[in-house]
Amino acid sequence: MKQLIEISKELLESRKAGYIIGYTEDKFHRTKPFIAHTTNDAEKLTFNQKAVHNLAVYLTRLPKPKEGKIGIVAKGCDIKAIIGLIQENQIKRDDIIIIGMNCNGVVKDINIDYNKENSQMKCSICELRTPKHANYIVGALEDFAKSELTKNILAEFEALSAEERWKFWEKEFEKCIKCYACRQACPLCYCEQCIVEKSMPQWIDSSPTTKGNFAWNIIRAFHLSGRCIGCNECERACPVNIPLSLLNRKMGMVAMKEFNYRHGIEPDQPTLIGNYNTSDKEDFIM
Amino acid sequence: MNFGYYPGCSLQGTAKEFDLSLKEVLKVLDVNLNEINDWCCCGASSAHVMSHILSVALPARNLLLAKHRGMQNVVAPCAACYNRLKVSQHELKFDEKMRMKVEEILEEKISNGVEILNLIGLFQKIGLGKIKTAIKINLKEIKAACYYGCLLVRPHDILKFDDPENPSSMEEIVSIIGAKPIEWNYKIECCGASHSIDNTEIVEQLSKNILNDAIKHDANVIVVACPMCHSNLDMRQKNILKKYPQQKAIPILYLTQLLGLSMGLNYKDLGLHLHYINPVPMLEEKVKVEEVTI
Amino acid sequence: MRIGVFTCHCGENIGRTVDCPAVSKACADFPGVVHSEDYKYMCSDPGQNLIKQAIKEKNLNAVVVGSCSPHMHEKTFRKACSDAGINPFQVEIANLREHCSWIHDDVPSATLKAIDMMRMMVEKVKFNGPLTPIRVPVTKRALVIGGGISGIQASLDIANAGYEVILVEKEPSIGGHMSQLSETFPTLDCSQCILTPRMVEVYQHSKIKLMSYSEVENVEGFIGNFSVTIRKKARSVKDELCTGCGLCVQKCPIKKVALSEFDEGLATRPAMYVPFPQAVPNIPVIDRTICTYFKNGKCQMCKKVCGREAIDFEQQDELVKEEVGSIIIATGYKLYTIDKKPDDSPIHGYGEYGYGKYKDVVSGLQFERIASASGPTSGEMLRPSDKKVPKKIVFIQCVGSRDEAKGFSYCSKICCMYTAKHAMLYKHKVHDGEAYVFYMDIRAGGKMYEEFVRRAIEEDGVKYIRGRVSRIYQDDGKIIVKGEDTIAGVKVEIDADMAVLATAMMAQTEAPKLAQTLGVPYDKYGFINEVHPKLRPVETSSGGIFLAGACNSPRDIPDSVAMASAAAAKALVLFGSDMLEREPVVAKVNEATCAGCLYCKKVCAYNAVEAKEIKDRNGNLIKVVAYVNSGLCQGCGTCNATCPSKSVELLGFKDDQIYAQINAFAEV
Amino acid sequence: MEEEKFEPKITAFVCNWCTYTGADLAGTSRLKQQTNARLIRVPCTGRIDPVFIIKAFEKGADGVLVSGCHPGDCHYNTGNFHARRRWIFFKQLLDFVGIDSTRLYFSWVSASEGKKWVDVVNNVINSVRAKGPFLGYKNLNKETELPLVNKN
Repeated sequence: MKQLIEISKELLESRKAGYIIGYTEDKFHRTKPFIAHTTNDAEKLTFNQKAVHNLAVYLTRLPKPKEGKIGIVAKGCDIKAIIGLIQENQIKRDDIIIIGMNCNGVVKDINIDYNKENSQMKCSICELRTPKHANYIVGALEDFAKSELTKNILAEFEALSAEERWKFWEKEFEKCIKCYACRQACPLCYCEQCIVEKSMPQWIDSSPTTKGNFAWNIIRAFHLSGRCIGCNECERACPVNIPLSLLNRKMGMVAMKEFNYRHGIEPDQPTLIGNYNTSDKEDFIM
Repeated sequence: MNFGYYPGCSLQGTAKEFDLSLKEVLKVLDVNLNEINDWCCCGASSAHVMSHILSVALPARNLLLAKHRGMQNVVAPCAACYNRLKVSQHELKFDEKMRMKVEEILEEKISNGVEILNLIGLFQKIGLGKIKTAIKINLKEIKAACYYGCLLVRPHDILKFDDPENPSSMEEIVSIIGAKPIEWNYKIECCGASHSIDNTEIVEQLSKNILNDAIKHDANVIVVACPMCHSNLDMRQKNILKKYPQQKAIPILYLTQLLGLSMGLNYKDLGLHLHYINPVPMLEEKVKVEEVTI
Repeated sequence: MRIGVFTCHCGENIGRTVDCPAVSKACADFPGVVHSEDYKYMCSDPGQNLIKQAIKEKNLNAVVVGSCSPHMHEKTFRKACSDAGINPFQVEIANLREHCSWIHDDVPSATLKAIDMMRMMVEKVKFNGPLTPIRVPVTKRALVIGGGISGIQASLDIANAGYEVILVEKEPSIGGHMSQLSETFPTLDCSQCILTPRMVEVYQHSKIKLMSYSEVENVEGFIGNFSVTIRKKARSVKDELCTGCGLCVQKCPIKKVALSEFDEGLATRPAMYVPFPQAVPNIPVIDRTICTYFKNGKCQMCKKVCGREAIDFEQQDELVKEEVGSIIIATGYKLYTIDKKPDDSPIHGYGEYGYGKYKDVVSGLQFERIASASGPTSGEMLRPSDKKVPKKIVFIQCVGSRDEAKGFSYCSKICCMYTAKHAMLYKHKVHDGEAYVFYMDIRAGGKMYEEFVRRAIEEDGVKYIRGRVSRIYQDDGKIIVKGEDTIAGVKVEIDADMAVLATAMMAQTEAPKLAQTLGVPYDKYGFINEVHPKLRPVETSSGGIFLAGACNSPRDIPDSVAMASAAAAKALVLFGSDMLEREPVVAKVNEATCAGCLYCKKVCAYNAVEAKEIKDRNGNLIKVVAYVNSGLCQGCGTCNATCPSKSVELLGFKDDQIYAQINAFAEV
Repeated sequence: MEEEKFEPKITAFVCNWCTYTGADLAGTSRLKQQTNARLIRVPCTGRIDPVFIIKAFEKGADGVLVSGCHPGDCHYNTGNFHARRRWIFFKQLLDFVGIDSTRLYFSWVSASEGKKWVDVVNNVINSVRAKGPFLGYKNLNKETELPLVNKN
């Protein structure tokens, strides 16, 4: 990680970067988000296969530095979120310095060490092990046998009847305690006031009733339709283990199938929602 | 380049020279034609007056055969064949009932998708540029009256080929090989083909008008892309000359023959000896065998 | 909240299938309702008075009326209520007639539905809140685009009403196609003679600012407040100095190079030219493409002879900004020229007619020039090729019109008439000549039109042949016209001396571009669309922009003039008030919660949403938010639905209003 | 209640310029239809937020119909295009969580299609009636003791 630290030091020293959003290791050997303000801080920066968090989430949550840009350590997949934010006028490319990390896959749970079996599903289908759009690219690629997706979860799930699907989600959403960890962990949930906090009218019951939970989780997924970049942080953050990625992946499929679109690939790419095509499909409209 | 090939009856009989010259020319342009095996009548002239369904089913069968051979496109040099194939394809596309009937007859689902090309369309596909490069002989003395007749360009909403009232695609080809297409008035007048057998009177009258207008605008050859046109203007010309002594003769060439000449192919290979009005004297006078750079 | 509910029987219309008294009674128990009654005709004066009365007595602050469709009487009831002191936007209509009584038979269920509908509206109105109509000032000046007869008429009408007009014409002179015509049907009076005075009037009118040889470059703003950029093309002549003596034109040595646009290419014009003698303004233009000075810096003859030193070779295009409140489009038409010019025309058939190939096959407008006293033959009937008098002439109608195969499917409307006129003019000048007309149908709808055509046939002996022409070709000096007579069912072959093609009227080539600049829709032919074909024929879908003449569809002179006056009237209605009132149904942004993702900006069809920077005292950027320009906002609410945080709301259809409706239906 | 013949509740969100006017036309032409639908008028389909639809279901609708101008006819030029793209996602999302196409309907009905409107409405009502009440939400309502729905 020398390279990472050197680059960071240089950036901070020269004040090219006001601070750097990166990872560090705590005393339990868990890799965690860490903001380096000084060159000493920079010494603490690290990157490894436990560097799970998508740090892009902090770009819209932290105050802008007094001087210099925001430096950020990012995996290829995380950068999609950064590009997404650029597409949605949340940040300017020139205001950030991306230190892209060559990635050999990350672990499901930061409390355990990495091995092929416990790598995240997104890693098994990763196309961005070498980051795009980065100012620097750091670290070495080791050959990484993609653990193939064992089964197509979506297809399996869609085989169920509408009633069965409803039952499934009823059971899942029952658990939801409306802690909004999913929202907080999501790099693309940057609204100052989330719709769920809007009363007058209260579109979504804020009380954790199954009904309100349905509304919340449906709308959350809908607001991320054509925007979710699949970092899966929401699901990881969920304390009651609702399979949120199922919803997100479904919407991702729709974006792919109907519009051949993925969010966060190119900064100047027009967004899906907010644009239209006169030939969009409408076979479902009477 | 590869094309499917539907010769049709004429090119095996009265228009043998058309078939010959086409193949010779394509050889030079290294384009191969894959003949549809076991092709049958296209339903022109007889079928489509006797039985509508038959006139659609016959071409449909040929197109199916082409599809089985995995052909993207089929060249039908004979304008009548071209016309029938196109019309049939069109009807099957837009007439649900008809399609079902025909599918029943052919015992097979019909899927349009084979592109049908007439002679000119073929050359356009090959690319006029490519043809240009194959030119060896100077034809600048040749003043050609391009005669389209009816089947090549009509009905326009089905064929969608060139301007039905004032076509010009043949002139383009003729001029790129260095011959001079003339401005004349009868390029799409009726030659009477449909009465070719039963009422030669009419045919001779109509054909004579066409020949005369060409001669009047001092053409030294009439160029055609249709066996029917050819037989009427060439074969019938004999009688016309007999009937009207003051009438001048004018040779009738297939577009492919003219192309062949410009490529320096020999008369025999192009079947120039198979015409009633012998073009050779004219050609010997007009065609200068010298290297050209176009 | 003190809500009054009023249920209308609409005579029997609602009463028959909806038990109005029951509805009224049910409504009385809705929370917030302090008054409920039903009446035979709520829209009638007594009905409205009931409402006003109730408002006063029970001091209501919101009203729901159960009646016919809001599209019928919403305005009526809003008016009534605001007269009685309620904000008009605190009024809601439940559509008990079109959406209930008229579509159901079963009284009980219809009544239940009616009650639901009323409840939904009662709940909605609770959240309406007062709104004030948006008032925008009106700039009382008009821009008229196009100086043909339509533009001239519209300009004069508006100017004579006392308002300023800017008349923009792209050619060096106004007058348009009408100035090219010889005589006009059905009266056969000379076109120039009736037009020229109008042109002069325009020129001298104190309220009309004439900008010839100019084009509209850009238009911004909205009804009542357009700001227009006009390109004044370089004339190379200082118009303020030029007296129009015409010496420069006489002396210009480049005489024979350019074909005269005005004479439809039948004559030539100098490099320094005025389109025609009666041109307005009578100021020449240098055609820089052919002028020797501009080509090789020599000559300058015009400069030498000009006593006023008005010639200015260095002159540049200048961009002029104008503020106007209304725009009238009167760009007219162009005639379809058949000689293959695929580039500037969507169709290019009819090569078989030999237009452009044979000199003696001419278009309708060319024939006008030949017949015109001011034309190249000074009115003598001579054919272009050899200047001989054509003894046999053939007129062919519907060339390009009513022809789906090769032309446009529409009818050009004027050809039947002007062909009859042409034939007549010909016969009047060549008494022993033969005139043939090939036609499909004769469409002579209009005052004295049919009579006119009959006159051509019966008195002047023009031979009308019903049928199309297959081809025209030249045969030793003759123009051979081959066609068929579909009535006699025979082939016809006429060896004429000349043929005149009544070619289709088509949209100006630049029309679509202009339409885009103005943001008005146009049809597939490029004609500008009216907003309603029957009831709003001179209005476009964008407020304040009106239509006149052939830019909308083929039209003859009387129709164009009528339309021009109508458009002028529309503009004047606009100018009648100082302030413009618009329904306040517009979007509003809550800047506190807006995250500035600007998806709303992306979905807005009117560019009404812009990014707005919020800065602190020291000018440091705090954040970027969306801002809605209520002048441009049309109130579709797409932004509202798109906004993930609901930070933009559409007044009149706010989330809480709709929520209340959804709620009210369910809680039965 | 339960014994009673089930009558579905249909909430319909319609745009002011095409479908609402089309429905007016149905009225003026006295085209009879069933009484189950309640219309909510919005300026444009572009205004229709998916939360409306969820809320309608929450509040006991057995079916929801959304209708507006045909593509190209939108009074606001592009509103319905943006709406359509939203629906492509939302429809499949709802289907995914178990609110399938037997509950949620979309249609284009122009101001001149009074007849079409009647057919659309009747079809929706019939197929929802055939499908039966939407218990999914109704049970949740019971669970959360919100006012019971559907006891007309």
